[in-house]
Amino acid sequence: MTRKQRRLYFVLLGMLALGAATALVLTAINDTLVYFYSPTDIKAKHVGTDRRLRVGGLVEQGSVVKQGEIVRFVVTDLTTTLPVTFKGVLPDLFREGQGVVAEGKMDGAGTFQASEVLAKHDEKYMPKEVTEALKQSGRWQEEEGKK
Amino acid sequence: MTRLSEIIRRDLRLALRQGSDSIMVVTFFVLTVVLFPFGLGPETNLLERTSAGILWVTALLASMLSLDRLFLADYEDGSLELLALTPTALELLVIGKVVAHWLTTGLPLIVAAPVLAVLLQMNGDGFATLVLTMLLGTPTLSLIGAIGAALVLGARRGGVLLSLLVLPLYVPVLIFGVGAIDAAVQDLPSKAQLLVLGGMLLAALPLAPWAAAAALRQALE
Amino acid sequence: MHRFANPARFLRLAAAIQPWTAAATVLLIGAGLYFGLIASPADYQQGQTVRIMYVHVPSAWLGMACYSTMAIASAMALIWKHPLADLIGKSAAPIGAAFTFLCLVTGSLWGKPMWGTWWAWDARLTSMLILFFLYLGYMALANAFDDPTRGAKASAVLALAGFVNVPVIKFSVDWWNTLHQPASVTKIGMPSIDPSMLLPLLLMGVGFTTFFVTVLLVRVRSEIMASKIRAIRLMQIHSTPGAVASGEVVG
Amino acid sequence: MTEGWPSSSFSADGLACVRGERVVFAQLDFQLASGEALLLLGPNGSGKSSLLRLLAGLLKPAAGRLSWNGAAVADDREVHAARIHYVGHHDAIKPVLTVLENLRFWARLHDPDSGDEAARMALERFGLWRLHEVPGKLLSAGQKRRLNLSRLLGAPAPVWLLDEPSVALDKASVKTLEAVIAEHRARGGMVILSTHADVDLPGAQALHLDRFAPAPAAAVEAWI
Amino acid sequence: MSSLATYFSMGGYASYVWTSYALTAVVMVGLAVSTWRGMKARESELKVLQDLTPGRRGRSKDTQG
Repeated sequence: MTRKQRRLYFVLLGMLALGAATALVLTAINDTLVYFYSPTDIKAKHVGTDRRLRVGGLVEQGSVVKQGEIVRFVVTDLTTTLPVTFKGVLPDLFREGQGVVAEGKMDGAGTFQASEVLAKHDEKYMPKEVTEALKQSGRWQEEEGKK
Repeated sequence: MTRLSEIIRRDLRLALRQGSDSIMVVTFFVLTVVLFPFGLGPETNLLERTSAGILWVTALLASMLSLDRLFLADYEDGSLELLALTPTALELLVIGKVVAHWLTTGLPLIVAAPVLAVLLQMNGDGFATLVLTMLLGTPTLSLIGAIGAALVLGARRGGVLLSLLVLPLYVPVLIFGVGAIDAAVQDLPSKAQLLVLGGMLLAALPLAPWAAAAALRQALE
Repeated sequence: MHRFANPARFLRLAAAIQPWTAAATVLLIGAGLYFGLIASPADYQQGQTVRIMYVHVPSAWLGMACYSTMAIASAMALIWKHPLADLIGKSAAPIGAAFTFLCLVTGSLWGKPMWGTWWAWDARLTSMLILFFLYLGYMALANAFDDPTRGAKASAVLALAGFVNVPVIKFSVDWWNTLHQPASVTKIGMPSIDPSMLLPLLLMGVGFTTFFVTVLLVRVRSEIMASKIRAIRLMQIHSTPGAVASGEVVG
Repeated sequence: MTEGWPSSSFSADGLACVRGERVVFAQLDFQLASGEALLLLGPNGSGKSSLLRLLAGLLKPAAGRLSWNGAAVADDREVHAARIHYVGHHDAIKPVLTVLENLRFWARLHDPDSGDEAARMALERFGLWRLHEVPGKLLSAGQKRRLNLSRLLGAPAPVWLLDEPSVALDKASVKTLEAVIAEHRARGGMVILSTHADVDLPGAQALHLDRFAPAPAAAVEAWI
Repeated sequence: MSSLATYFSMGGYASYVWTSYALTAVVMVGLAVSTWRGMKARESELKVLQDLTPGRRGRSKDTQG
């Protein structure tokens, strides 16, 4: 084998490794890597009470109940719902119908005890008047499903 | 290929006769991990939950500890010039040195990790995944580290600089290493994370020696 | 004598462009501030805090654009050995670091009222933070050698290694955690952002970019002069034998 | 080893070297044929070491070209590396390896087929065979230098690039080195050598590097 | 005046909005000033050196240009 051939061989080997690396990563992505779970995932997995995890979804319309410092609301992914309790100050962006990520644990009664609630805002930016005009003309579409 | 084995044998022999490096790395690993229960309190739940993270972060720091020696000794005594003048690809020699480095530092870490996992009360389901992630992850650390080690040759305060350069690049390995173990402990599939770790190793295998060899040539100019 | 391109041509070009970019910067940012702070409405959900976007988003753009500039300059420096490319890389780094820092801080100031936290270990935030560390590493490495050309070459290799790694880091933290909203302006044709808000954002974005170009040009000029100074010093050392001994070189 | 090297030529054409941001030398030419030697002369900083590193391939010339039998050396770095031996200022000796291990490593790296016999002959030639099991850390400066020089014989290469090889050597060892160089040239090898002390190279060409130093203004001009 | 006060209060988010803008201004102006100063310092240093170096007079227009 001449040096030129050997170099070509090395380059091909390197390309092969890179190709295989890409293939592996793509397979992994297809295996769905998720970080926070939807209420459906949680129902399906029967998560234990000792594990901290994150739940993401939308705050269900009309579900927010405030009792002093304690807030109760329901997170939905439009198929399954999960009741959440949280004690603390909510972010200003926390609204019904908006995306939310809660971190905490499940309790024995099937309620999610959040120790932290983060609002997830969408990529829409517009003045109030415009959204109202859109709503009146019926072209306004509420956020559907979770992000 | 004989040259590759020649340089691996020589570096292993050097490590064996000089001794200290492997033992120091493992000692650092063990000592630092043992510090965590003191810092976090002996609460079993907390230790169990954080064990994957603690082990991986500490292993990462430990493998970085010996990194600045990777090329420095050869650089200082003129061996590196002669290595660069060997009638073969410098990239191949870099691979040889990285292999030797991994055998003397990465492998002992992998052996020590399960023992420490027991001390940290890690769920038994995670042990196999822990070893597997470290088998896939620590060679990647050595490979990426080789780039950093080659870059800081001749720099002022090279050792500190090295950690600044290399640690940000270690983040992906850390994320997927810990992610895989956490998933395994929770009885979730960890295949995806392991695939990504393998992918990163495969990508680093050609790219890192190439970049490190380029850096070495710069250092010798 | 050898194939070094003439930096004098660059200096002439820079001098010609510079007043225009500087003027454009003042005008664009001035207009951007007017539209951003006064003439644009508040957001339907985020209220007045949306105005932070007009400095936050352009900072983020520039933080990433500077790194790309550095990586491209580094590749050119390594392939064609053009000394000007080294200087561009070295000059761009502090600007990029400054804007990445701004992006992180203004993001934090925006996140506190809106998300309810100063800092979240979210994908975007974390990858920006790592980008900031990459900048710090680059600058530290570029200045860690006694011979500035060696520093330039080493940091060029680092910039490229980092450039390969940035998508990997991005991908890994994306998987790791996600909270930040997707980009608003990338959907060509139908930005989900109202024109009244898009205008100040774009004005500021372009203004920040011309600011970057202006500062970069001045910094490169400065670096060219610095290397001239070193060259003259070196010439004095080597052309006057014994000068080193009598200590008269250090001027 | 016994048969000679094929007749070849090694030449430089318009070579320029920039170190840091300074032009060290420019427009440097030389031509060397089999059996010839080139002696590099010049004051400190005139670029003798830089030229040797450049010839070895450790440095890239800022301009000009190096050729071997008319073909550019830069085309194939590995082929060029196979035909040179470079002895620099550092001795590249590992303190924990024995003399023989040190030499054998470099010999086998240069030529994987090189045998123990060649290593033994090389060490004997430089008077180090009786120390072959002694670790490198116990060697004196002169012994280290001799060990480094014995690489020249451990694996053969036609071109020797020697940067002040006589440093730390006693008179007898310098004589040995001269004899080894003479034999190498007799077999058709080439030697390029820089020295302050006297190494006797009969019939060597001399290259005065200070004559290739650029005018002071030009040195700066390159950067302006 | 009260409309101005409402304007500066930024719907209650004054501290966040104004801090963001102030910080951006400080960093950008600081970057511009330090860059400009560094350039001027090197320019004058180079001038001094070139005036000291024989045969280099009259070339300083390059550096200004």
